[in-house]
Amino acid sequence: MLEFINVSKVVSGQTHIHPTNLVLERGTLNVLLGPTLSGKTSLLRLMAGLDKPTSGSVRFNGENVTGLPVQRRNVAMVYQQFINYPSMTVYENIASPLRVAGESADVIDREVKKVADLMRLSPLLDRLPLSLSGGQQQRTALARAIVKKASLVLLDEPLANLDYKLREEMREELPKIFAASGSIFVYATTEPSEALLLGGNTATLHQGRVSQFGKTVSVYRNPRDLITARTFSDPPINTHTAVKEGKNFVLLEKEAGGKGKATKITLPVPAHLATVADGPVTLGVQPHHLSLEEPYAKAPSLKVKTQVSEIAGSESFVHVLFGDKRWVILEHGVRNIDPDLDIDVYLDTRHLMAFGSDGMTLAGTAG
Amino acid sequence: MARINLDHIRHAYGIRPTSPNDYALREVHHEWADGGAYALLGPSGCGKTTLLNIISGIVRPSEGHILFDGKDVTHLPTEERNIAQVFQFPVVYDTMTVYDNLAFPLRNRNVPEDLVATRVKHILEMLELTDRADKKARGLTADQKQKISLGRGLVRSDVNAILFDEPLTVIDPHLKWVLRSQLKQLHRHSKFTMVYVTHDQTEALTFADKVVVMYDGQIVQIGTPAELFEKPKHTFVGYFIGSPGMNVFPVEIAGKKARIGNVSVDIGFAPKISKGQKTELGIRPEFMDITRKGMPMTIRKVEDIGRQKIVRGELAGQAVSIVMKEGSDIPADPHVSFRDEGINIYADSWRVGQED
Amino acid sequence: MSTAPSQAPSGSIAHVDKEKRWPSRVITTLYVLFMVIPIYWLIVMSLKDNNEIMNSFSVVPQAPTLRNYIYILTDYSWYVGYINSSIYVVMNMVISLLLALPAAYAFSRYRFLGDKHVFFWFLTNRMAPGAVFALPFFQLYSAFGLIDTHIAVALAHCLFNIPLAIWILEGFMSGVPKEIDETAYIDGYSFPAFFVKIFIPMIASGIGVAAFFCFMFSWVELLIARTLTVSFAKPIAAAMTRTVSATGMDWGVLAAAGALTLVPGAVVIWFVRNHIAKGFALGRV
Amino acid sequence: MDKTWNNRAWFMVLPAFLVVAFSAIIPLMTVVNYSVQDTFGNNEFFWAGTEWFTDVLDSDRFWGALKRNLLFSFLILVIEIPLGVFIALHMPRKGIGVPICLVTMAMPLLIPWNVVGTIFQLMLRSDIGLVGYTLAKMGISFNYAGSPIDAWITVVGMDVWHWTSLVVLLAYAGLVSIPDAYYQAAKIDGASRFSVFRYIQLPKMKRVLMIAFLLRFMDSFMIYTEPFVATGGGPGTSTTFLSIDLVKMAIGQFDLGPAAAMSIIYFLIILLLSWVFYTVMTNTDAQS
Repeated sequence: MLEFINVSKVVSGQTHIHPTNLVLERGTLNVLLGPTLSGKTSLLRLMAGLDKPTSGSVRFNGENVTGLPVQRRNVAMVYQQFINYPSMTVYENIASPLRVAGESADVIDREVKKVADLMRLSPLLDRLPLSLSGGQQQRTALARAIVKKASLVLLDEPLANLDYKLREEMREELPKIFAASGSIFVYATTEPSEALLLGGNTATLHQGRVSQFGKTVSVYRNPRDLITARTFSDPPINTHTAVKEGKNFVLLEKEAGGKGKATKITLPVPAHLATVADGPVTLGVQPHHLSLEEPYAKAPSLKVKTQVSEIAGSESFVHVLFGDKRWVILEHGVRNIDPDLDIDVYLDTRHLMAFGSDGMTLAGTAG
Repeated sequence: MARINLDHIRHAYGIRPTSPNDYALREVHHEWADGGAYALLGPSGCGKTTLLNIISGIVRPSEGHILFDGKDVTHLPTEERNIAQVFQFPVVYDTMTVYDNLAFPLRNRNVPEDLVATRVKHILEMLELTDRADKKARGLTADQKQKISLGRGLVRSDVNAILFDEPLTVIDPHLKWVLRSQLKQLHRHSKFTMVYVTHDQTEALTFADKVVVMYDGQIVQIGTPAELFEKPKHTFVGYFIGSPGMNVFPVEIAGKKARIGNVSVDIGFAPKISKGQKTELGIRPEFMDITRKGMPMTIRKVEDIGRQKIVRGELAGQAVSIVMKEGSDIPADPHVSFRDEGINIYADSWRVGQED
Repeated sequence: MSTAPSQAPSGSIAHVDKEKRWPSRVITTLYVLFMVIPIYWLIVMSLKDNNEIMNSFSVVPQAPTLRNYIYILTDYSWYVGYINSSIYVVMNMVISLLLALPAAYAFSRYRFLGDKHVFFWFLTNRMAPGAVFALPFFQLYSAFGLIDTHIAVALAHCLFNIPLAIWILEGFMSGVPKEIDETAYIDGYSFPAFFVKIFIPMIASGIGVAAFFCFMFSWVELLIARTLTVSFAKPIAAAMTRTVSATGMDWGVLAAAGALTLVPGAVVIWFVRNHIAKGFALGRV
Repeated sequence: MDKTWNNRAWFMVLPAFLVVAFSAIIPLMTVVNYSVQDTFGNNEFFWAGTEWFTDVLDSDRFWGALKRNLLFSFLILVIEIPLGVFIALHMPRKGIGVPICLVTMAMPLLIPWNVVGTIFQLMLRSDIGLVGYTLAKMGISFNYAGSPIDAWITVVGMDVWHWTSLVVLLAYAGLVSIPDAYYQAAKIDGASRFSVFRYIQLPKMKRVLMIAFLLRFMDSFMIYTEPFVATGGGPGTSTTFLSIDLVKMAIGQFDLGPAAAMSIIYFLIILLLSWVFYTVMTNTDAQS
C-alpha cells in the first residue's frame, strides 16, 4: 500500500504539486489523468523516490520511505521516450535488474525468457534496442519493468509514442499482465479514452492538484466538479450557464458578454437535480447525451446551428454552435449533416450535470 | 488547387530493386480529385510518408509519373510545384516573430504587404495566436510551434495542394478536437486539395472525405469513411479501422448460408467463391447484439468505457469483441445475433460483395 | 528525444541541386589543396639531401633519399624526443580523462554551490598564456624536484587539457537523457556500477574525442614542455631547434623531423574521423 | 534539462579542481609575488609596490606589443570566421568526401606549433621555399625577414592555414545538425538561398560560432611559437607580440619584476575579453 500524506513539491518557487493525500492499495491499477504539465510526471517521480517531496511524507506498507534512495526501493518505471541501455542486447536489458539483484544465472535466464515470451520479444533477444521498431523498444522497457516483480510499477505515458493500432493492442495486453502480479500499477496518460479502457482507479489532475480519485467509471460518470468533468471528457463536455427557477432551468442563448440572440429557453429540472437550490448554475452535458432524435418521449430540445460533422466510422461527431458556444454531439453510426443548418438537438436530461458558481457538482448523481 | 494523378508510381530507396519487397512503395496508380480532402492511413512503414514526399517532390519516384492538372511535375523540384507541407515535428524560424513566420511564404513570393497582413491576421485568429503575433517563435511551446507550421501551410491562397504529415502528433487531445474541425472547415471554405498522412484512424476518418488505406507499400482501399467502416474491401481494413477492429471468423459458404463452427448464419446472398479459396465472415462489433437467442457465446470480460461497453468473449471457439450501448445489460446465458447489413464475406482476405 | 524515423532518405534535399553542386566541389578542393600543399612540400624536402635542397629547385625530389629519416631514427638524441613526447602526452591524456569524467558528469547532471563560477574558472585556465606560466612553472616544479621529468610536463598540460576535456565531455553527457540514469538507479545500480557499466559505453565517442583533443594540445605545445625539460625528458619539438648547427641549417633533417611529428596525429585523427566534426563542436550541437 | 540541486556533486569536481588549481593558482601567486618585488639577483627580494605595473603601463614597448596583438587577433577573426563558415557551407554532406575533408582539414591542427613555423620557412624562403622561390622567379620580392609587411603577411597567412580548419569543423558540425525538414520547409516556403542561410543555417550555427570565436580569440591573443620560429618577432619588433616580448623579458633578460607585472596585465586583458564573449555566449544559450 502506497500512502501520500500532504505531499507537495516546489521547485525554485514554482509549485509543481500542491499538498496531496493519496492512498493506492496493492494489486490495483491507478490512472493519473490530466493534460501536459498538470503534474502527472512530478507525482510519478515522487512515488518512485527520484524526487524528494518539499513537504509531507510517503509511506509504503506502513513504513516511512520519504527519504529512501531509489536504489533501496522496490519500484520499476517506464517512460514515454523509449529508454533502454543502448549498449546492451534486449536480453541483457531485461536481465539487468535481476543481475543487480544478484539472481543466479539460470533463474535470470528462466525469468527473462518468460517475460520476453509474454511481451513477444523472444525472437529479438540478441538484438540491440536501437535496431528495433518503436513498439519493440517500448516492449523491452516494459519487460524490464515487469521482470523485476517490483511492488510499485510506474508508467509515464508508455504508449504515447506508438502507432494508434499498436497502442490499442498493448492497451489490451497490459491490464492482463497487471492483473497477474500483485503490484501497484500507476499509469499516467493525457487521454480520457485510455483511462476508461484501462479501468481500475483514476486520479484526475489539474495544475498540480488531484481534483478527484476513485473508480475510473464512477469518476467519469460523477465528476466532483467542472474541472474534473472537463479533464475527463473526450470529446470535451458541453457546458452552458443557466439559472434554476423552481421546476425549470432558464438558459439565455446569449451568455453574459457573449454573442447570439437573447432568447429564453427553459428546461424542466430532471429528478436527480430537483434538490438543487434556485440560482445561477453551469449545466454540463456529455456529447453522447445529445442526439438528433428524441432519446425518449418529450425529451427537451435546443435550437443549434451545424458547423462540421466528422465521421469516425462507428460514431460521428457533429460540431454545432449553441449561441456562441462550440458544442459537440456524438451520434452512433454515420451521420453527415450539411453545415449552417438550424436544427433541433435533444438532451437526455437524465444525464444532465449541474455545477455551482464554485465549480462543484450540485446534488444527485448523473446516472 | 489541382487534380493529382499518380501514374504507375513505384519507389525503392537506395540500390536497384530486384524483388517487389525492395519497394517501399509497390504500385500506386490513382487520380485524386481537385479540391478533395484525402487521408493516407496505415501503420508506420507502410509507405504513406514516402508517397507524400513523392507528391511534394522531396523524394523522386524510381518509376512512374506524377501530374498536377495533367501537367507532368515528376521532375520539378519542390519549390516549383507550388504546394504547402506541414511536417510531423514543428519547423519554425526561431529568430523570426510569429507574425514574420506566417508572412514568410508570402513575402518570398513578393505578395504586397497589405495582402500579407490580411492573410496573416486571418490565420493568426484561426489558430488563436493573435496575442503572440509579435513574440519570437523561439520561446513558444511545442504545440504552439506546430500551430505556426500549420499556419505557414495554410497562409498561401494559391497552392496546388496542402500536404500534412502527421501534423497533430505533438498536440494535446483537447486541442486536437479544435484544430481538426478547424482544418475541416478551412477545407470546405478554401477548396484546397489536401492530403493528410496519419496512423490515427480517428484523425483520418474525421478529416478526409476519401481515406486511402495503405499496407505494406500498397493501397488496399480508397473510400469514404462510411464505406471503409461498413464494407471493408480487405480484412486488414476491417482490422485497422474501428476500435476494436472487425471480428473475422473462418466460415464455409453454402449458398446463402455461412457456417461458423456448428451454427450457420443467413447472409442474404450467395457469394461467388472459387475452389480452394480461404473464406471468412467479417462483422464489426457494432453490428452484433447480445440477446437470448442466436449463437451461444461465453463472456470473458466487460469493459465499461463510459459512453459504451465492450464485451470480450468467445464465439465458436475464437475471440470476439462486441460493442454495446451505455446502460444496456447482458442476459444470463448470452447469445449473439448478427445484423445483416454488417455482414461481409471474404475470399482470400478480399471482399466478395453482392454487387459483383 | 522522440524523433520518429523520417522515411525520407537523409540528405534527399541534395538530389535537387545536383547540377548546382560543382562550384562547391571546386571551392572545397581548393581549400583542401591549400591545407595539403605546405605539408606536401615539407615531405618533399625531407626526401631531398641538403645539396639538392640548396642547389636545385624541383617540385618532386630528383633523387629521393631516406637518409634524413635514417639519420633521425638512428641517432638516440633525436628519436628519444619522440619517445619523451609520447610518454608525457599519454600520461596527460590518462590523467585528464580520469579527472574530467566525474567532474563533467557533475556539471551535466547537477546544480551545486558555485557551479557556474567553477565552470568558468576552469575555462579561464584554457586562456592562460603559456608565456605567463612558463617561468613560475619552472620554479614550482623545481621546488618539487620534478624538473626534466615526464610527469611534470603531463601535469602542466593538465592546466589547459582538463578544462577542455570537461567542456567536451559535459557536452556529450548532456546529450544522454537523464531518464537513463534514473532507470539504472531504479534497476538498483549503484552510482559507480551505473557509471562504468552503462554510462561510459554510451559516451564512448565523446571520450574518444576528448582524448583526441588532449593528445592534440599536449602534442603540439612547445613553450611549457621545453621550459620544464632539460635533456632527459626533452620533447621532439625542442630537439628540432638543434638543427641550427655550426654548418648552418640542416634543412633535410629538419623537414624529416617535422614530417615525423605528423605521424602520430595522422593516426589518431584517422581513428576519430567519424566523431571529429561533432567533437570539434564540443558535443554542443 | 532540469538539473537537481545537489552539493555533493562537488566531490566529483574536487579531484580535477585540485590538480588544475595546483598548476594554476600557485604559479599565479608566484607571478603576483614577483610583480611587487625587486631583486639584485642571489634571491634577495624587496618590496616594490606597484612600481613595475606603472613601469609596464608607461612603456611604449608594452603598448606596442599590445597594439600588435589586438591588430593580429582582429585580422585573424575577420579572416578566419567568415572563411571558415564559407568553406563549411560548401563541404560535402555525405559520401567518402566527408572523411577525406575532415582528415586533411584537421591535419594542420595536429602539427606541433614550432613545426608549423618551420613549414612556412620552408615554403617562403626565396632560396628553397616553394612559394618564396616561385615569387622570386616571377620577380616579386618577398622577404619576411626583411620587410614588416611581408612578415605580417607571413604570420597571418600561417595562422589562417593553421587554424581556419577549426572554424570550418565547428561550423560544419553546426550545419549537419540541422534536420532535413528545415531545408524542405524552406523550399516549400520558396525561401531564397540567402534566406535559408540567414534564417536557418546562421541561427543554428550561432552557438558553435561563438565557441569558434572564443577559441580563436584566446589562441590568437596568446600566439607565441609560430611567429617565434618563423620570424623571431622581427624584423625589428614588427611581429613581436606580448608572449614573445614576455619570454624575452623573463627568460632572456631575466627581468622578473616587469615580466610578472606584464604577465598579470596580459592575463587580465584576456580574462576580461573572454569573459565578455562567454557571457554573450551563455546568454544566447539561455534565450533558445
